[in-house]
Amino acid sequence: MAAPFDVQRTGDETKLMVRGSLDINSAPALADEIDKIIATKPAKVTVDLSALDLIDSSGVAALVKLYKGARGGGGAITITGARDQPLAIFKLLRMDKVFNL
Amino acid sequence: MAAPFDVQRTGDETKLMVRGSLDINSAPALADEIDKIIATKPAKVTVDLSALDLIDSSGVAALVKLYKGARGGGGAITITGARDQPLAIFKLLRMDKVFNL
Amino acid sequence: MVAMIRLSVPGTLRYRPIAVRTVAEAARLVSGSSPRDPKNPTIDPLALDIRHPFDTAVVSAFMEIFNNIAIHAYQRKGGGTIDIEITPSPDEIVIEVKDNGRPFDMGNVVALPDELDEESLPEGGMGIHIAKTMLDEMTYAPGPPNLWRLCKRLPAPQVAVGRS
Amino acid sequence: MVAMIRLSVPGTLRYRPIAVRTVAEAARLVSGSSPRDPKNPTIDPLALDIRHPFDTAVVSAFMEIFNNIAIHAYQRKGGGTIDIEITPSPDEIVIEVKDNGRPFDMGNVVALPDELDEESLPEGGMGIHIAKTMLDEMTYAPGPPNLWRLCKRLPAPQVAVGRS
Ligand SMILES: Nc1ncnc2c1ncn2[C@@H]1O[C@H](COP(=O)(O)OP(=O)(O)O)[C@@H](O)[C@H]1O
Ligand SMILES: Nc1ncnc2c1ncn2[C@@H]1O[C@H](COP(=O)(O)OP(=O)(O)O)[C@@H](O)[C@H]1O
Repeated sequence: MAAPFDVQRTGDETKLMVRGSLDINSAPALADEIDKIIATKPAKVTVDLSALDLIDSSGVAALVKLYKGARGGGGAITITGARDQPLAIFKLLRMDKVFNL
Repeated sequence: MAAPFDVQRTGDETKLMVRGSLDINSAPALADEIDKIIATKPAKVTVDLSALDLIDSSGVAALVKLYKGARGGGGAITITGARDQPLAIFKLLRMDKVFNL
Repeated sequence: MVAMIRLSVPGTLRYRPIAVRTVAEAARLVSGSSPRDPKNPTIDPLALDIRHPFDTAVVSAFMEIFNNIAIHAYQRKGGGTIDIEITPSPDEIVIEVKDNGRPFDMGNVVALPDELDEESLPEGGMGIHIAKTMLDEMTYAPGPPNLWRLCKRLPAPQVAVGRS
Repeated sequence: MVAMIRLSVPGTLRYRPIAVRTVAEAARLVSGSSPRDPKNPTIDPLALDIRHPFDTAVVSAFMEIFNNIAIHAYQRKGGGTIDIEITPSPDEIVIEVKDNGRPFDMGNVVALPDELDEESLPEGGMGIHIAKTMLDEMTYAPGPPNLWRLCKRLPAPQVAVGRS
Protein backbone atom coordinates (compact mmCIF):
# COMPACT_ATOMS: atom_id res chain seq x y z
CA MET A 1 0.00 0.00 0.00
CA ALA A 2 3.08 2.23 -0.20
CA ALA A 3 2.97 5.37 -2.34
CA PRO A 4 4.99 4.79 -5.52
CA PHE A 5 7.49 7.44 -4.52
CA ASP A 6 8.69 9.54 -1.64
CA VAL A 7 10.91 12.54 -1.26
CA GLN A 8 13.37 13.35 1.52
CA ARG A 9 15.07 16.69 1.85
CA THR A 10 18.15 16.96 4.04
CA GLY A 11 20.16 20.18 3.79
CA ASP A 12 20.76 20.84 0.11
CA GLU A 13 20.25 17.21 -0.89
CA THR A 14 16.97 15.82 -2.20
CA LYS A 15 16.43 12.08 -2.24
CA LEU A 16 13.71 10.61 -4.43
CA MET A 17 12.74 6.99 -3.99
CA VAL A 18 10.50 5.47 -6.68
CA ARG A 19 8.67 2.19 -6.13
CA GLY A 20 6.55 -0.34 -7.96
CA SER A 21 5.38 0.80 -11.37
CA LEU A 22 6.14 4.23 -12.80
CA ASP A 23 3.75 4.45 -15.70
CA ILE A 24 1.17 6.56 -17.46
CA ASN A 25 -1.13 6.18 -14.44
CA SER A 26 1.42 7.07 -11.77
CA ALA A 27 3.85 9.37 -13.63
CA PRO A 28 1.61 12.48 -13.59
CA ALA A 29 1.74 12.61 -9.78
CA LEU A 30 5.52 12.18 -9.87
CA ALA A 31 5.81 14.91 -12.51
CA ASP A 32 4.04 17.32 -10.13
CA GLU A 33 6.46 16.38 -7.37
CA ILE A 34 9.38 16.85 -9.77
CA ASP A 35 8.24 20.39 -10.56
CA LYS A 36 8.38 21.12 -6.84
CA ILE A 37 11.83 19.56 -6.51
CA ILE A 38 13.22 21.54 -9.46
CA ALA A 39 11.73 24.77 -8.08
CA THR A 40 13.91 24.41 -4.96
CA LYS A 41 17.05 24.32 -7.15
CA PRO A 42 18.61 21.53 -5.12
CA ALA A 43 22.42 21.26 -5.16
CA LYS A 44 22.25 17.47 -5.17
CA VAL A 45 19.49 15.09 -6.22
CA THR A 46 19.67 11.35 -5.69
CA VAL A 47 17.11 9.11 -7.36
CA ASP A 48 16.88 5.61 -5.95
CA LEU A 49 15.28 3.14 -8.37
CA SER A 50 16.10 -0.04 -6.46
CA ALA A 51 12.43 -0.58 -5.59
CA LEU A 52 11.17 0.22 -9.10
CA ASP A 53 9.81 -2.87 -10.82
CA LEU A 54 8.30 -1.49 -14.00
CA ILE A 55 8.51 1.66 -16.10
CA ASP A 56 6.98 2.86 -19.35
CA SER A 57 7.87 5.77 -21.61
CA SER A 58 5.87 8.24 -19.54
CA GLY A 59 7.84 7.18 -16.47
CA VAL A 60 11.08 7.65 -18.39
CA ALA A 61 9.88 11.09 -19.52
CA ALA A 62 9.27 12.11 -15.90
CA LEU A 63 12.80 11.06 -14.90
CA VAL A 64 14.32 12.85 -17.91
CA LYS A 65 12.47 15.97 -16.87
CA LEU A 66 13.96 15.72 -13.38
CA TYR A 67 17.42 15.07 -14.81
CA LYS A 68 17.30 18.07 -17.10
CA GLY A 69 15.66 20.28 -14.48
CA ALA A 70 18.21 19.48 -11.80
CA ARG A 71 21.18 20.00 -14.14
CA GLY A 72 19.59 23.10 -15.63
CA GLY A 73 19.36 24.56 -12.13
CA GLY A 74 23.07 23.94 -11.69
CA GLY A 75 22.68 20.89 -9.48
CA ALA A 76 24.17 17.42 -9.57
CA ILE A 77 21.96 14.37 -10.04
CA THR A 78 22.69 10.71 -9.42
CA ILE A 79 20.42 7.87 -10.46
CA THR A 80 21.06 4.57 -8.69
CA GLY A 81 19.70 1.09 -8.30
CA ALA A 82 17.97 0.58 -11.67
CA ARG A 83 17.42 -3.14 -12.29
CA ASP A 84 15.38 -5.61 -14.35
CA GLN A 85 12.75 -4.12 -16.68
CA PRO A 86 13.55 -0.46 -15.92
CA LEU A 87 17.25 -1.10 -16.56
CA ALA A 88 16.39 -2.87 -19.82
CA ILE A 89 14.36 0.18 -20.90
CA PHE A 90 17.16 2.63 -20.06
CA LYS A 91 19.62 0.48 -21.99
CA LEU A 92 17.30 0.20 -24.99
CA LEU A 93 17.02 4.00 -25.02
CA ARG A 94 20.78 4.28 -24.51
CA MET A 95 20.12 6.41 -21.47
CA ASP A 96 22.18 4.13 -19.24
CA LYS A 97 25.31 5.93 -20.46
CA VAL A 98 23.93 9.43 -19.93
CA PHE A 99 22.45 8.51 -16.57
CA ASN A 100 25.62 6.64 -15.63
CA LEU A 101 23.67 3.56 -14.53
CA MET B 1 10.82 -16.84 -6.79
CA ALA B 2 10.44 -18.57 -3.44
CA ALA B 3 8.82 -21.99 -3.29
CA PRO B 4 5.32 -21.68 -1.85
CA PHE B 5 6.24 -23.74 1.18
CA ASP B 6 9.16 -25.11 3.08
CA VAL B 7 9.60 -27.68 5.81
CA GLN B 8 12.03 -27.65 8.72
CA ARG B 9 12.55 -30.63 10.97
CA THR B 10 14.24 -30.07 14.35
CA GLY B 11 14.12 -32.97 16.79
CA ASP B 12 10.52 -34.15 16.98
CA GLU B 13 9.10 -30.87 15.75
CA THR B 14 8.16 -30.18 12.12
CA LYS B 15 7.66 -26.62 10.99
CA LEU B 16 5.79 -25.93 7.78
CA MET B 17 5.84 -22.45 6.28
CA VAL B 18 3.37 -21.74 3.47
CA ARG B 19 3.71 -18.69 1.22
CA GLY B 20 1.90 -16.83 -1.54
CA SER B 21 -1.06 -18.69 -2.96
CA LEU B 22 -2.08 -22.17 -1.83
CA ASP B 23 -4.48 -23.21 -4.54
CA ILE B 24 -5.47 -25.93 -6.97
CA ASN B 25 -2.21 -25.39 -8.85
CA SER B 26 0.11 -25.43 -5.84
CA ALA B 27 -1.79 -27.63 -3.35
CA PRO B 28 -0.91 -30.99 -5.01
CA ALA B 29 2.80 -30.45 -4.32
CA LEU B 30 2.03 -29.53 -0.72
CA ALA B 31 -0.21 -32.59 -0.35
CA ASP B 32 2.76 -34.79 -1.36
CA GLU B 33 4.91 -33.07 1.23
CA ILE B 34 2.16 -33.52 3.82
CA ASP B 35 2.09 -37.27 3.18
CA LYS B 36 5.80 -37.35 3.96
CA ILE B 37 5.34 -35.28 7.12
CA ILE B 38 2.53 -37.51 8.39
CA ALA B 39 4.58 -40.64 7.66
CA THR B 40 7.21 -39.47 10.17
CA LYS B 41 4.55 -39.31 12.92
CA PRO B 42 5.87 -36.00 14.26
CA ALA B 43 5.16 -35.21 17.95
CA LYS B 44 4.64 -31.56 17.15
CA VAL B 45 3.71 -29.80 13.91
CA THR B 46 3.66 -26.03 13.55
CA VAL B 47 2.14 -24.48 10.45
CA ASP B 48 3.04 -20.85 9.83
CA LEU B 49 0.59 -19.08 7.54
CA SER B 50 1.86 -15.53 8.08
CA ALA B 51 3.23 -15.37 4.51
CA LEU B 52 0.13 -16.93 2.95
CA ASP B 53 -1.78 -14.38 0.83
CA LEU B 54 -4.43 -16.48 -0.85
CA ILE B 55 -6.05 -19.88 -0.41
CA ASP B 56 -8.79 -21.81 -2.16
CA SER B 57 -10.74 -24.91 -1.12
CA SER B 58 -8.02 -27.25 -2.38
CA GLY B 59 -5.52 -25.42 -0.20
CA VAL B 60 -7.84 -25.75 2.78
CA ALA B 61 -8.26 -29.46 2.00
CA ALA B 62 -4.48 -29.93 2.10
CA LEU B 63 -4.22 -28.25 5.50
CA VAL B 64 -7.15 -30.28 6.86
CA LYS B 65 -5.39 -33.43 5.71
CA LEU B 66 -2.27 -32.37 7.61
CA TYR B 67 -4.32 -31.49 10.67
CA LYS B 68 -6.10 -34.85 10.75
CA GLY B 69 -2.97 -36.79 9.89
CA ALA B 70 -0.88 -35.18 12.60
CA ARG B 71 -3.57 -35.67 15.26
CA GLY B 72 -4.32 -39.17 14.02
CA GLY B 73 -0.65 -40.06 14.53
CA GLY B 74 -0.91 -38.86 18.12
CA GLY B 75 0.86 -35.55 17.53
CA ALA B 76 0.02 -31.96 18.39
CA ILE B 77 -0.51 -29.39 15.67
CA THR B 78 -0.57 -25.60 15.87
CA ILE B 79 -1.60 -23.31 13.04
CA THR B 80 -0.46 -19.72 13.37
CA GLY B 81 -0.38 -16.44 11.52
CA ALA B 82 -3.44 -16.74 9.26
CA ARG B 83 -4.50 -13.30 8.01
CA ASP B 84 -6.53 -11.53 5.33
CA GLN B 85 -8.16 -13.73 2.68
CA PRO B 86 -7.00 -17.06 4.18
CA LEU B 87 -8.33 -16.03 7.61
CA ALA B 88 -11.64 -14.97 6.01
CA ILE B 89 -11.91 -18.41 4.39
CA PHE B 90 -11.19 -20.28 7.65
CA LYS B 91 -13.80 -18.16 9.43
CA LEU B 92 -16.37 -18.70 6.70
CA LEU B 93 -15.81 -22.46 7.03
CA ARG B 94 -15.90 -22.11 10.84
CA MET B 95 -12.51 -23.78 10.96
CA ASP B 96 -11.01 -20.90 12.92
CA LYS B 97 -12.45 -22.43 16.11
CA VAL B 98 -11.20 -25.95 15.41
CA PHE B 99 -7.82 -24.69 14.27
CA ASN B 100 -7.68 -22.26 17.19
CA LEU B 101 -6.74 -19.34 14.95
CA MET C 1 -22.15 3.37 -21.24
CA VAL C 2 -21.70 0.23 -19.22
CA ALA C 3 -18.04 -0.65 -19.20
CA MET C 4 -17.60 -4.34 -19.61
CA ILE C 5 -14.52 -6.49 -19.40
CA ARG C 6 -14.53 -9.70 -21.40
CA LEU C 7 -12.01 -12.46 -20.98
CA SER C 8 -11.98 -15.78 -22.73
CA VAL C 9 -9.42 -18.47 -21.87
CA PRO C 10 -9.05 -22.18 -22.62
CA GLY C 11 -10.86 -24.21 -19.95
CA THR C 12 -7.87 -25.54 -18.06
CA LEU C 13 -6.16 -24.67 -14.80
CA ARG C 14 -3.15 -23.37 -16.71
CA TYR C 15 -5.14 -20.21 -17.48
CA ARG C 16 -6.44 -19.78 -13.95
CA PRO C 17 -3.86 -17.16 -12.89
CA ILE C 18 -4.85 -14.95 -15.84
CA ALA C 19 -8.53 -15.16 -14.98
CA VAL C 20 -7.96 -14.63 -11.25
CA ARG C 21 -5.80 -11.58 -11.87
CA THR C 22 -8.35 -10.06 -14.21
CA VAL C 23 -11.14 -10.57 -11.71
CA ALA C 24 -9.00 -9.20 -8.88
CA GLU C 25 -8.22 -6.04 -10.84
CA ALA C 26 -11.87 -5.60 -11.76
CA ALA C 27 -12.91 -6.03 -8.12
CA ARG C 28 -10.41 -3.35 -7.15
CA LEU C 29 -11.95 -0.97 -9.68
CA VAL C 30 -15.22 -1.30 -7.74
CA SER C 31 -13.90 -1.37 -4.17
CA GLY C 32 -11.63 1.55 -4.89
CA SER C 33 -8.67 -0.30 -3.48
CA SER C 34 -6.86 0.38 -6.73
CA PRO C 35 -5.82 3.90 -7.64
CA ARG C 36 -8.80 5.46 -9.38
CA ASP C 37 -7.17 8.82 -9.54
CA PRO C 38 -3.96 8.82 -11.59
CA LYS C 39 -2.83 11.88 -9.64
CA ASN C 40 -3.01 10.01 -6.40
CA PRO C 41 -1.72 6.49 -6.81
CA THR C 42 -1.54 4.73 -3.51
CA ILE C 43 -0.60 1.17 -4.19
CA ASP C 44 2.03 -0.82 -5.94
CA PRO C 45 0.36 -1.88 -9.20
CA LEU C 46 2.51 -5.00 -9.26
CA ALA C 47 1.16 -6.58 -6.11
CA LEU C 48 -2.14 -8.39 -6.38
CA ASP C 49 -3.55 -6.92 -3.23
CA ILE C 50 -6.99 -8.27 -2.41
CA ARG C 51 -7.08 -7.41 1.26
CA HIS C 52 -10.16 -5.23 0.88
CA PRO C 53 -13.09 -7.42 2.07
CA PHE C 54 -14.93 -6.84 -1.21
CA ASP C 55 -11.93 -8.00 -3.24
CA THR C 56 -11.44 -10.95 -0.88
CA ALA C 57 -15.04 -12.05 -1.40
CA VAL C 58 -15.07 -11.65 -5.17
CA VAL C 59 -11.73 -13.36 -5.76
CA SER C 60 -12.43 -16.19 -3.29
CA ALA C 61 -15.75 -16.98 -4.96
CA PHE C 62 -14.44 -16.72 -8.48
CA MET C 63 -11.45 -19.00 -7.81
CA GLU C 64 -13.82 -21.78 -6.70
CA ILE C 65 -16.11 -21.38 -9.70
CA PHE C 66 -13.16 -21.39 -12.11
CA ASN C 67 -11.60 -24.45 -10.44
CA ASN C 68 -14.89 -26.33 -10.64
CA ILE C 69 -15.40 -25.58 -14.32
CA ALA C 70 -11.88 -26.71 -15.22
CA ILE C 71 -12.06 -29.80 -12.99
CA HIS C 72 -15.69 -30.92 -13.10
CA ALA C 73 -17.27 -29.37 -16.20
CA TYR C 74 -14.21 -29.85 -18.46
CA GLN C 75 -12.91 -32.77 -16.36
CA ARG C 76 -9.33 -31.47 -16.45
CA LYS C 77 -9.27 -32.12 -20.20
CA GLY C 78 -10.08 -28.65 -21.49
CA GLY C 79 -11.59 -28.82 -24.95
CA GLY C 80 -13.56 -25.61 -24.61
CA THR C 81 -13.25 -22.09 -23.34
CA ILE C 82 -14.24 -20.32 -20.17
CA ASP C 83 -15.83 -17.00 -21.12
CA ILE C 84 -15.94 -14.36 -18.45
CA GLU C 85 -17.90 -11.12 -18.63
CA ILE C 86 -17.28 -8.67 -15.84
CA THR C 87 -19.42 -5.61 -15.30
CA PRO C 88 -17.95 -3.37 -12.65
CA SER C 89 -20.23 -0.56 -11.54
CA PRO C 90 -19.86 1.99 -8.73
CA ASP C 91 -21.56 -0.20 -6.14
CA GLU C 92 -21.39 -3.78 -7.37
CA ILE C 93 -19.65 -6.25 -9.61
CA VAL C 94 -21.41 -8.80 -11.78
CA ILE C 95 -19.40 -11.67 -13.21
CA GLU C 96 -20.90 -14.02 -15.76
CA VAL C 97 -18.98 -17.19 -16.46
CA LYS C 98 -19.84 -19.43 -19.37
CA ASP C 99 -18.53 -22.87 -20.26
CA ASN C 100 -19.42 -25.67 -22.64
CA GLY C 101 -18.50 -28.54 -20.37
CA ARG C 102 -20.74 -31.01 -18.55
CA PRO C 103 -23.71 -29.48 -16.76
CA PHE C 104 -24.63 -30.59 -13.24
CA ASP C 105 -27.47 -30.21 -10.80
CA MET C 106 -26.55 -27.77 -8.07
CA GLY C 107 -29.45 -29.08 -5.97
CA ASN C 108 -27.46 -32.28 -5.48
CA VAL C 109 -24.47 -30.59 -3.90
CA VAL C 110 -24.23 -31.83 -0.33
CA ALA C 111 -24.19 -29.12 2.34
CA LEU C 112 -21.31 -28.88 4.78
CA PRO C 113 -21.93 -30.38 8.23
CA ASP C 114 -23.63 -27.92 10.58
CA GLU C 115 -21.39 -28.63 13.52
CA LEU C 116 -17.74 -28.68 12.75
CA ASP C 117 -15.30 -30.54 14.92
CA GLU C 118 -12.08 -32.41 14.34
CA GLU C 119 -13.85 -35.48 12.98
CA SER C 120 -16.13 -33.68 10.58
CA LEU C 121 -13.52 -31.33 9.10
CA PRO C 122 -14.17 -31.57 5.37
CA GLU C 123 -11.47 -32.43 2.86
CA GLY C 124 -13.60 -31.49 -0.12
CA GLY C 125 -16.99 -30.19 -1.11
CA MET C 126 -16.22 -26.68 0.15
CA GLY C 127 -16.05 -24.76 -3.12
CA ILE C 128 -19.72 -24.07 -3.81
CA HIS C 129 -20.26 -23.21 -0.16
CA ILE C 130 -17.40 -20.72 -0.15
CA ALA C 131 -18.56 -19.06 -3.36
CA LYS C 132 -22.19 -18.81 -2.27
CA THR C 133 -21.34 -17.44 1.16
CA MET C 134 -18.89 -14.88 -0.17
CA LEU C 135 -21.34 -13.46 -2.72
CA ASP C 136 -24.65 -11.64 -2.53
CA GLU C 137 -26.09 -13.61 -5.43
CA MET C 138 -24.98 -16.73 -7.23
CA THR C 139 -27.00 -18.49 -9.89
CA TYR C 140 -26.20 -21.38 -12.20
CA ALA C 141 -28.11 -22.25 -15.34
CA PRO C 142 -27.10 -25.66 -16.72
CA GLY C 143 -26.57 -25.83 -20.47
CA PRO C 144 -24.40 -26.22 -22.39
CA PRO C 145 -23.47 -23.49 -22.39
CA ASN C 146 -23.52 -23.53 -18.61
CA LEU C 147 -23.90 -20.07 -17.21
CA TRP C 148 -22.82 -18.79 -13.80
CA ARG C 149 -23.82 -15.36 -12.60
CA LEU C 150 -21.98 -14.00 -9.58
CA CYS C 151 -22.90 -10.72 -7.95
CA LYS C 152 -21.28 -8.87 -5.05
CA ARG C 153 -22.44 -5.49 -3.80
CA LEU C 154 -20.28 -2.92 -2.11
CA PRO C 155 -21.71 -2.00 1.31
CA ALA C 156 -22.83 1.64 1.46
CA PRO C 157 -20.05 3.76 2.93
CA GLN C 158 -20.30 3.97 6.71
CA VAL C 159 -20.93 7.53 7.80
CA ALA C 160 -19.61 8.38 11.24
CA VAL C 161 -22.35 10.01 13.31
CA GLY C 162 -21.81 11.92 16.54
CA ARG C 163 -18.64 11.93 18.55
CA SER C 164 -16.52 8.99 19.32
CA MET D 1 -5.92 -26.77 -30.84
CA VAL D 2 -4.44 -23.33 -30.59
CA ALA D 3 -5.12 -21.96 -27.15
CA MET D 4 -6.12 -18.35 -27.41
CA ILE D 5 -6.72 -15.78 -24.74
CA ARG D 6 -9.14 -12.99 -25.57
CA LEU D 7 -9.53 -9.86 -23.50
CA SER D 8 -11.72 -6.90 -24.27
CA VAL D 9 -11.69 -3.77 -22.11
CA PRO D 10 -13.00 -0.23 -22.48
CA GLY D 11 -10.40 1.93 -24.22
CA THR D 12 -9.23 3.99 -21.26
CA LEU D 13 -6.19 3.93 -19.00
CA ARG D 14 -8.37 2.78 -16.11
CA TYR D 15 -8.33 -0.71 -17.62
CA ARG D 16 -4.62 -0.73 -18.33
CA PRO D 17 -3.63 -2.75 -15.23
CA ILE D 18 -6.04 -5.53 -16.22
CA ALA D 19 -4.63 -5.71 -19.73
CA VAL D 20 -1.01 -5.53 -18.58
CA ARG D 21 -1.52 -8.30 -16.03
CA THR D 22 -3.18 -10.53 -18.59
CA VAL D 23 -0.35 -10.04 -21.07
CA ALA D 24 2.25 -10.58 -18.35
CA GLU D 25 0.67 -13.88 -17.32
CA ALA D 26 0.43 -14.98 -20.95
CA ALA D 27 4.09 -14.12 -21.53
CA ARG D 28 5.00 -16.19 -18.51
CA LEU D 29 3.14 -19.16 -19.96
CA VAL D 30 5.51 -18.99 -22.94
CA SER D 31 8.76 -18.13 -21.16
CA GLY D 32 8.11 -20.79 -18.56
CA SER D 33 8.71 -18.32 -15.79
CA SER D 34 5.33 -19.27 -14.38
CA PRO D 35 4.79 -22.72 -12.91
CA ARG D 36 3.79 -24.93 -15.82
CA ASP D 37 3.83 -28.02 -13.70
CA PRO D 38 1.32 -27.86 -10.85
CA LYS D 39 3.45 -30.37 -8.96
CA ASN D 40 6.39 -28.05 -9.01
CA PRO D 41 5.31 -24.48 -8.36
CA THR D 42 8.25 -22.21 -8.02
CA ILE D 43 6.94 -18.71 -7.78
CA ASP D 44 4.54 -16.67 -5.76
CA PRO D 45 1.47 -16.42 -8.01
CA LEU D 46 0.61 -13.08 -6.45
CA ALA D 47 3.65 -11.21 -7.62
CA LEU D 48 3.69 -9.97 -11.18
CA ASP D 49 7.20 -11.09 -11.87
CA ILE D 50 8.35 -10.13 -15.33
CA ARG D 51 12.10 -10.37 -14.77
CA HIS D 52 12.54 -13.00 -17.46
CA PRO D 53 13.87 -11.10 -20.53
CA PHE D 54 11.06 -12.47 -22.68
CA ASP D 55 8.41 -11.24 -20.24
CA THR D 56 10.22 -7.90 -19.93
CA ALA D 57 10.13 -7.43 -23.69
CA VAL D 58 6.51 -8.45 -24.18
CA VAL D 59 5.15 -6.41 -21.29
CA SER D 60 7.28 -3.34 -22.11
CA ALA D 61 6.07 -3.32 -25.71
CA PHE D 62 2.46 -3.98 -24.86
CA MET D 63 2.30 -1.20 -22.26
CA GLU D 64 3.37 1.35 -24.88
CA ILE D 65 0.88 0.14 -27.46
CA PHE D 66 -1.95 0.17 -24.91
CA ASN D 67 -1.03 3.66 -23.68
CA ASN D 68 -0.96 4.98 -27.22
CA ILE D 69 -4.35 3.56 -28.11
CA ALA D 70 -5.97 5.03 -24.99
CA ILE D 71 -4.20 8.39 -25.38
CA HIS D 72 -3.88 8.94 -29.12
CA ALA D 73 -6.43 6.68 -30.83
CA TYR D 74 -9.19 7.21 -28.24
CA GLN D 75 -7.77 10.59 -27.17
CA ARG D 76 -8.27 9.84 -23.47
CA LYS D 77 -12.02 9.85 -24.03
CA GLY D 78 -12.66 6.15 -24.41
CA GLY D 79 -15.81 5.50 -26.39
CA GLY D 80 -14.70 2.15 -27.73
CA THR D 81 -13.02 -1.03 -26.66
CA ILE D 82 -9.50 -2.39 -26.89
CA ASP D 83 -9.69 -6.01 -28.02
CA ILE D 84 -6.69 -8.15 -27.31
CA GLU D 85 -6.09 -11.63 -28.71
CA ILE D 86 -3.12 -13.46 -27.30
CA THR D 87 -1.80 -16.66 -28.81
CA PRO D 88 0.87 -18.20 -26.61
CA SER D 89 2.71 -21.08 -28.22
CA PRO D 90 5.76 -23.04 -27.04
CA ASP D 91 8.25 -20.72 -28.72
CA GLU D 92 6.51 -17.41 -29.31
CA ILE D 93 3.70 -15.13 -28.34
CA VAL D 94 1.49 -13.25 -30.79
CA ILE D 95 -0.63 -10.41 -29.50
CA GLU D 96 -3.21 -8.76 -31.73
CA VAL D 97 -4.65 -5.51 -30.48
CA LYS D 98 -7.69 -3.92 -32.11
CA ASP D 99 -9.26 -0.53 -31.53
CA ASN D 100 -11.84 1.68 -33.20
CA GLY D 101 -10.19 4.99 -32.48
CA ARG D 102 -8.39 7.37 -34.82
CA PRO D 103 -5.94 5.76 -37.21
CA PHE D 104 -2.50 7.28 -37.80
CA ASP D 105 0.40 6.92 -40.19
CA MET D 106 3.26 5.12 -38.52
CA GLY D 107 5.58 6.35 -41.27
CA ASN D 108 5.29 9.83 -39.79
CA VAL D 109 6.59 8.86 -36.37
CA VAL D 110 9.87 10.70 -35.83
CA ALA D 111 12.86 8.50 -34.99
CA LEU D 112 14.79 9.08 -31.78
CA PRO D 113 18.06 11.02 -32.16
CA ASP D 114 20.98 8.78 -33.08
CA GLU D 115 23.37 10.28 -30.63
CA LEU D 116 22.03 10.72 -27.15
CA ASP D 117 23.49 13.24 -24.78
CA GLU D 118 22.13 15.42 -22.04
CA GLU D 119 20.66 17.94 -24.46
CA SER D 120 18.93 15.48 -26.71
CA LEU D 121 17.40 13.32 -23.97
CA PRO D 122 13.82 12.84 -25.19
CA GLU D 123 10.82 13.65 -23.03
CA GLY D 124 8.38 11.94 -25.36
CA GLY D 125 8.14 10.01 -28.59
CA MET D 126 9.75 6.92 -27.08
CA GLY D 127 6.79 4.53 -27.06
CA ILE D 128 6.82 3.22 -30.61
CA HIS D 129 10.61 2.91 -30.50
CA ILE D 130 10.50 0.89 -27.28
CA ALA D 131 7.78 -1.42 -28.59
CA LYS D 132 9.48 -2.01 -31.94
CA THR D 133 12.88 -2.65 -30.41
CA MET D 134 11.56 -5.03 -27.77
CA LEU D 135 9.66 -7.18 -30.26
CA ASP D 136 10.66 -9.41 -33.18
CA GLU D 137 7.77 -8.18 -35.30
CA MET D 138 5.39 -5.28 -35.00
CA THR D 139 2.88 -4.29 -37.64
CA TYR D 140 0.08 -1.75 -37.64
CA ALA D 141 -2.80 -1.69 -40.08
CA PRO D 142 -4.80 1.54 -39.86
CA GLY D 143 -8.58 1.16 -39.89
CA PRO D 144 -10.86 1.55 -38.10
CA PRO D 145 -10.62 -1.00 -36.76
CA ASN D 146 -6.93 -0.34 -36.29
CA LEU D 147 -4.99 -3.53 -35.88
CA TRP D 148 -1.67 -4.06 -34.13
CA ARG D 149 0.17 -7.34 -34.37
CA LEU D 150 2.99 -7.91 -31.92
CA CYS D 151 5.21 -10.96 -32.04
CA LYS D 152 8.03 -12.05 -29.76
CA ARG D 153 9.93 -15.30 -30.15
CA LEU D 154 11.60 -17.21 -27.37
CA PRO D 155 15.28 -17.77 -28.14
CA ALA D 156 16.10 -21.46 -28.60
CA PRO D 157 17.39 -22.88 -25.33
CA GLN D 158 21.15 -22.54 -25.06
CA VAL D 159 22.78 -25.93 -24.98
CA ALA D 160 26.07 -26.05 -23.15
CA VAL D 161 28.71 -27.66 -25.35
CA GLY D 162 32.08 -28.91 -24.15
CA ARG D 163 33.59 -28.13 -20.80
CA SER D 164 33.62 -24.81 -19.11
N1 LIG E 1 -18.91 -26.25 -12.74
C1 LIG E 1 -19.26 -27.50 -12.39
N2 LIG E 1 -19.53 -28.40 -13.33
C2 LIG E 1 -19.88 -29.65 -13.00
N3 LIG E 1 -19.99 -30.08 -11.73
C3 LIG E 1 -19.73 -29.23 -10.75
C4 LIG E 1 -19.35 -27.90 -11.02
N4 LIG E 1 -19.16 -27.28 -9.84
C5 LIG E 1 -19.41 -28.16 -8.88
N5 LIG E 1 -19.75 -29.35 -9.41
C6 LIG E 1 -20.15 -30.55 -8.64
O1 LIG E 1 -20.48 -30.16 -7.33
C7 LIG E 1 -19.65 -30.81 -6.38
C8 LIG E 1 -19.33 -29.87 -5.21
O2 LIG E 1 -18.46 -28.84 -5.65
P1 LIG E 1 -17.57 -28.08 -4.58
O3 LIG E 1 -18.43 -27.61 -3.48
O4 LIG E 1 -16.82 -27.03 -5.30
O5 LIG E 1 -16.56 -29.16 -3.99
P2 LIG E 1 -15.46 -30.06 -4.73
O6 LIG E 1 -15.15 -29.43 -6.04
O7 LIG E 1 -14.31 -30.04 -3.77
O8 LIG E 1 -16.07 -31.42 -4.86
C9 LIG E 1 -18.44 -31.25 -7.16
O9 LIG E 1 -17.82 -32.38 -6.57
C10 LIG E 1 -19.04 -31.57 -8.52
O10 LIG E 1 -19.59 -32.84 -8.55
N1 LIG F 1 -2.35 3.99 -31.44
C1 LIG F 1 -2.11 5.22 -31.94
N2 LIG F 1 -3.13 5.90 -32.51
C2 LIG F 1 -2.91 7.12 -33.01
N3 LIG F 1 -1.72 7.73 -33.01
C3 LIG F 1 -0.67 7.11 -32.47
C4 LIG F 1 -0.82 5.81 -31.91
N4 LIG F 1 0.40 5.44 -31.44
C5 LIG F 1 1.24 6.44 -31.72
N5 LIG F 1 0.62 7.46 -32.33
C6 LIG F 1 1.25 8.70 -32.80
O1 LIG F 1 2.65 8.47 -32.89
C7 LIG F 1 3.35 9.39 -32.04
C8 LIG F 1 4.56 8.72 -31.42
O2 LIG F 1 4.14 7.76 -30.47
P1 LIG F 1 5.13 7.32 -29.32
O3 LIG F 1 6.41 6.92 -29.92
O4 LIG F 1 4.45 6.27 -28.51
O5 LIG F 1 5.39 8.60 -28.42
P2 LIG F 1 4.37 9.52 -27.59
O6 LIG F 1 3.13 8.73 -27.36
O7 LIG F 1 5.11 9.82 -26.33
O8 LIG F 1 4.15 10.73 -28.44
C9 LIG F 1 2.33 9.88 -31.05
O9 LIG F 1 2.62 11.15 -30.57
C10 LIG F 1 1.05 9.86 -31.87
O10 LIG F 1 0.94 11.01 -32.64
